[in-house]
Amino acid sequence: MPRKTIVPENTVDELSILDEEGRADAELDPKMDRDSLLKVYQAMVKARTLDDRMITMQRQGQMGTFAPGRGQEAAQIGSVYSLRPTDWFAPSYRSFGAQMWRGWAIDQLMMLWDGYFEGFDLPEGINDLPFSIVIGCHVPLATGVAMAQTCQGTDSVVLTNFGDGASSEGDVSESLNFAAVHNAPIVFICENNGYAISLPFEKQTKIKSIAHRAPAFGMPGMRVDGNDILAMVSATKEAIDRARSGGGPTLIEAVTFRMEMHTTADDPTVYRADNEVARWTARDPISRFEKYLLASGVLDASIKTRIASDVDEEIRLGREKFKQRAKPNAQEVFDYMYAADMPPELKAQKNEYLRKLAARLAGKKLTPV
Amino acid sequence: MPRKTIVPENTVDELSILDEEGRADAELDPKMDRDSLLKVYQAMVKARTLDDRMITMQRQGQMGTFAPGRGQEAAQIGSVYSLRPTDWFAPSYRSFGAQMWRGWAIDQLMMLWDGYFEGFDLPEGINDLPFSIVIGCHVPLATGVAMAQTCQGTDSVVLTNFGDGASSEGDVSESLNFAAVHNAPIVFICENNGYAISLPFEKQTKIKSIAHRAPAFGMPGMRVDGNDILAMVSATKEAIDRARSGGGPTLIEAVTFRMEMHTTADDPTVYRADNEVARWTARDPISRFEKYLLASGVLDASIKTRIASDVDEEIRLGREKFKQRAKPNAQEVFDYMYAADMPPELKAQKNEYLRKLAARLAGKKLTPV
Amino acid sequence: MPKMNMARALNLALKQNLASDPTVVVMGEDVGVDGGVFRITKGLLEEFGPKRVMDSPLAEAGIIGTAVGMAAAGLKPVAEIQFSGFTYQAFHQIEQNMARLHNRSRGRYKVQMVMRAPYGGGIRAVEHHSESREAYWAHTPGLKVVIPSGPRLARSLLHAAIHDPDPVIFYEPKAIYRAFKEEVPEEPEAFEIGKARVVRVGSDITLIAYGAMIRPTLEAADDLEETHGIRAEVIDLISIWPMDTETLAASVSKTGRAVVVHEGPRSCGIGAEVVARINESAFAHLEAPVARVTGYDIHFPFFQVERFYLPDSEAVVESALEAVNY
Amino acid sequence: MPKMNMARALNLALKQNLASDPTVVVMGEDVGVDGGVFRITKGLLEEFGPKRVMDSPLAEAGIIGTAVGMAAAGLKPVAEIQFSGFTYQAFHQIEQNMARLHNRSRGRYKVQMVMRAPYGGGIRAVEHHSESREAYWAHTPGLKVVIPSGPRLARSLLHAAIHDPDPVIFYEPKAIYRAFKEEVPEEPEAFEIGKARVVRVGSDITLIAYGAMIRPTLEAADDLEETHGIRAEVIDLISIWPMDTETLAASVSKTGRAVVVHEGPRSCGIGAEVVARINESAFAHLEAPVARVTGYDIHFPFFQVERFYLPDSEAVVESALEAVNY
Ligand SMILES: Cc1ncc(C[n+]2csc(CCOP(=O)(O)OP(=O)(O)O)c2C)c(N)n1
Ligand SMILES: Cc1ncc(C[n+]2csc(CCOP(=O)(O)OP(=O)(O)O)c2C)c(N)n1
Ligand SMILES: [Mg+2]
Ligand SMILES: [Mg+2]
Repeated sequence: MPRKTIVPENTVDELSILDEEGRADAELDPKMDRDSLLKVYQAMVKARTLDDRMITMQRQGQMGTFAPGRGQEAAQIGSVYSLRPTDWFAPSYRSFGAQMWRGWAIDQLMMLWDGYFEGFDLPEGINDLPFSIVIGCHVPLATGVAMAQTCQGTDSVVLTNFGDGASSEGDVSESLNFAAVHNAPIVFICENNGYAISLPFEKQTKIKSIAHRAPAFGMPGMRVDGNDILAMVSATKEAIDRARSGGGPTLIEAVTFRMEMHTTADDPTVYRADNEVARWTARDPISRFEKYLLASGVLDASIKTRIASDVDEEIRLGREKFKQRAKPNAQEVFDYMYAADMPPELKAQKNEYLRKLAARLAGKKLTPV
Repeated sequence: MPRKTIVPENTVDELSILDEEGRADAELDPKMDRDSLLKVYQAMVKARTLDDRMITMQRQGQMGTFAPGRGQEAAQIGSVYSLRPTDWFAPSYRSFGAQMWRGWAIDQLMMLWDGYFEGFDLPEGINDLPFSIVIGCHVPLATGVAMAQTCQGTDSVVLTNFGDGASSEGDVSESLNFAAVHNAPIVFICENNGYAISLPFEKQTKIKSIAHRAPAFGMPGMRVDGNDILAMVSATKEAIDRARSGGGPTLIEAVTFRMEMHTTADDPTVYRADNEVARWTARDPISRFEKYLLASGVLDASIKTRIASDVDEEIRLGREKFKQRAKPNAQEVFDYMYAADMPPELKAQKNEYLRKLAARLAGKKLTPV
Repeated sequence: MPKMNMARALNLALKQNLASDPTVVVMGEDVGVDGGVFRITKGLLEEFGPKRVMDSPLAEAGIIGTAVGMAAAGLKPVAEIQFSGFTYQAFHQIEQNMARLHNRSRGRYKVQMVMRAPYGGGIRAVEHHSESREAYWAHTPGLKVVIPSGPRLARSLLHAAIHDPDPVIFYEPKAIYRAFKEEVPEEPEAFEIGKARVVRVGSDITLIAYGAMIRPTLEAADDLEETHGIRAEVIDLISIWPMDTETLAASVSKTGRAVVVHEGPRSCGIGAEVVARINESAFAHLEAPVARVTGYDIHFPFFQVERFYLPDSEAVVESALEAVNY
Repeated sequence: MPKMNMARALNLALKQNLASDPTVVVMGEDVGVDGGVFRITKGLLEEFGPKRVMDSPLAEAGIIGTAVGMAAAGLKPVAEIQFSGFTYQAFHQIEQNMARLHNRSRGRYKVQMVMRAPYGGGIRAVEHHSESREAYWAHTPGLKVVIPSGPRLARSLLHAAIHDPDPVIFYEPKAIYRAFKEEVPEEPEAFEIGKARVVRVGSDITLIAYGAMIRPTLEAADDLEETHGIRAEVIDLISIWPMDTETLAASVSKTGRAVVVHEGPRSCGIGAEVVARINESAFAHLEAPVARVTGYDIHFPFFQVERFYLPDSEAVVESALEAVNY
């Protein structure tokens, strides 16, 4: 009868494997094979290099506003590492690295961020959703995909990522609840990069870790060092395996840092101090991983150079391809509106539009019909 | 570095004071004075009697569809017991008992549930919000009122109640987060009555207690026996005092049971077994309290009879008044739309409406203008 | 043919589609054990089990968002929102995912789903339970919006909506769930979404309505004929978007006059769109302004006075006479 | 008078109202330290402190819901939604509380608040960032909806919105935040919400627009005059609801012809309402169908092609010529 403290059924574990010097906890090290390690490393380097390249392009007027992922490479690639192609990935917009891992081509991503609708031609052979820029709104969708796997009796799982800011949206809470109630095979990854545009995490919520939301909705939670690729791989694999074997959803908080501006339209010096960025530079996910790889002999200076130049070449080719493809295609704005035949009024509007478009493209004045 | 379990800053306490035989935990008993005890008892009896009366009225076609509160009297009256008139109460729709405690007249409540807009004439002298039937949507509003208290430097607090079903709505999660971030003086009471219409709590969410949401958003939580008036008074007082003294929000889960149909339009036998209702009858908040009061000598058979007849008389009078007032007033449907002068097009619409109304009321055909 | 009310007809459409297509699923608040607060999903859980008929937690954005996800994964969800007044909780999911995912994915993911919701006044319900805001959806690209006016149509229209490869908003005029019966054939009937129906032929004026407003509109047509010798053509719009402009234009080109009737607020309502389309497609034939008999730009009143508020046959007759005598 | 762009003018209106009325508060995502993603709230946090200028968590329903609560408690919140495409997240709070609390409480609680949001295309933004859905709000009883078309008007209109005792939706045409400057007097100017403005007098046709569309519409009027000798009257609607029917009717009664221009989707858009009102109030004077030059019933295209999509002066000229030659 008296007063006593009660705890929820699920707990939250904190996980970190690599320290800042690149030393791994021997027991927890997932002991990935050499090829896998190098593949992951290369993917991380590629994500960062592409970021840098696109910022430059944006500054030169060759790219639209976009959201760089610098600092979040481990969180992202670690997340999708253990997914099968037939699994589903429902990314947020800041997911370059993860998308490339899943098979999105560089030119495709460039098309997307430079405002070409063709950028959303989804890669064949994988089940990825196109991202929406609307914060949190893809999370119920991902949950529905997962619920459908149960209805359909597949063993596919869904993984979705979103930001610390997104965690405040009702959509995310509703999804955690739906997923738990339906025991849906889904992994929620909150990439807590410390900021939602200008709002620091401390003002986004009063709690110390978004992972604490997990037991509040009925699933295990993990707070993972998101700049530690080994921890990200381990944690996500555990969650994916659990989901696949009928164990239901997991919420993982990947603690990381947005080292760049929010988007290229943003000036972070207005709202955060340089020393905060510097502090996180010491925890850089790539250099930590590099130290680990160097120490274990998987990486050496020459491999590193080769990877860097392979990545450069890949991006150069991607950019070439992008440049070739980057022709505004104003004809198609009515396409894909409906899967069924276009209703008559929309056909009429399309004709109206195409007629005007033709005149505009020809530099002619419109003449009344 | 290794893996370890982490816990949130805030904890959840479970509280119960009265057992089913009406015996109180001596240490936890809030030791209310005799007058207060009787006042609370009478309010609980009044709530239940009004419920019964209105169900009968509804069955006789004298009342609209409404949501009875039988079984939740302790949760409701215990919640508002420690509020000051200048505090704010933002009720859900199933809050008869609490509303009467706050000063809502019986005829007023009857007007409201019988579809008269006048039913929302708010009582003077207290800061209550009119409830909205939309689940959860009043909770951000209550949170905003609380945030305003901080901006304005008052020492008023806000209390809002909502159901177990409401806890699934994004609005509620968003509100918990806003309240915690802004350290708003608010008490959230989730009256977990086991059902949201037909959906049992076990299908609403996978967690055992809604109170576990509290630490997930950064506030203390309590799981309280909602059929135990002493526990409800104690828990709410503690939360109200904390809020008033700058300690921020609290989430209380009042564990109770909806002993009647969801609304008079609902047939609960479709979805729940009689023995579940019987189990909860044994935990009836009024009979438990009665046993306590009888044992402590505060109540005896004659006082009980007097209270019952006082309540009957009060309800009889309220119903008389309601019958007198219950005249459809179709004239006013355009009123209160805007605080400023009605815009011309709305005036024109109002004239159109009034002209048609006059013809209808006079039983005449409309004639073109 | 068995006679049944609209509630039963809708239930039949759901049952037959669940039976014939294993990818059809039904979800929403209280749709399972309870069979829905209006009993439209009655018996479905028992017959098809909890993987096909899912009781959802109380969260409309969650319901629509997860339904879109299910559709992306190849299911055909029929999601119920308990009252149309609560679709706003899901507005963002409707606009940002339901209406867009097919487009955003450049055709990769179809959103073959239906959002059902009862709408409209007339059942003495509390605040938020009597609204008609179909215009929100007609203004939202990517959706289709349909509304039946009786049992037989309801069955074929819901059948068509479930079979439509695009997301369909299916609003059910709750006032007539059980108001009358019609013969409904056992076998599903086809219906082409996008087509209006001339439900009464006339030559003097065109009356345009849909949903529960069809009945007062037909009454008005009777009255116009009997009392005033005016022969009104009545069009049941059925498909709110796409809207069958052709049928509207053909009728008004013939009659030269029109009245449009709906329950929802007047400003930017369906009536405005009907007026605009008639203006665009039959201007030369118009002999009087197209009149709107609609709800007003105010909140739906509390139920004691709703009968004074809702458009009735008298109001339609009045506007029609004004148009004829213009 | 200092010259300033619309962004600065809006900032000035906020600053002056925060200074003159201690109950005015500003809230929203990134409105504090960052000064807003469009810098409309720049410097306000520094000047008025965190109790008056509040950075909100990322949750639009939370922002609008708590703002309504603050209004009920006597504050006058000016809530920013970062882009109008995210107002849908708050749709239910807008419809169910912001638009209704005054009514629901029978006048006890005023909802004196403003919801500001940038809307419309033209800045090469990503999906969801270019929409114009003011019609949703015009169809929602209980709100007022206003849209400025330039710096000086923006300042007076925002001032009026903050002073209005009712909830006001204030949409800011983001394409012209910094597109041009105007002289804006230091002292606040009054503006009566509900009034349209004749911004160019003409006799042959009425062109009706608002927001960013005023500029191409004025260009069209120039072109019509210079190239075709047609004298167009241009009306800046400004107040979307209430809508100044009187000014529209007076103009069209004179000119007999009209074109309405907006960015949002055509079906059930503001254009439909304008057509309906002209039809109702000036039918006898109409010599041609009222034309709509609007966005189409599709999602706003990705930015590489938005310039082909948005209504331009050419399209207005074309429709005007069609009307004149009807
Ligand atoms: C519903 C919604 N509200 C606001 C925005 C504007 N916005 C874009 S990104 C962003 C911050 C997102 O923060 P977070 O979720 O932490 O993700 P991050 O950008 O850090 O990856 C905001 C507010 C949006 N896109 N969608
Ligand atoms: C947003 C919304 N969705 C659905 C409904 C329909 N509805 C009315 S009451 C109710 C169940 C509410 O359950 P709970 O929150 O537990 O409160 P209780 O009725 O048990 O007091 C539902 C689904 C509603 N009123 N509002
Ligand atoms: Mg972030
Ligand atoms: Mg309940």
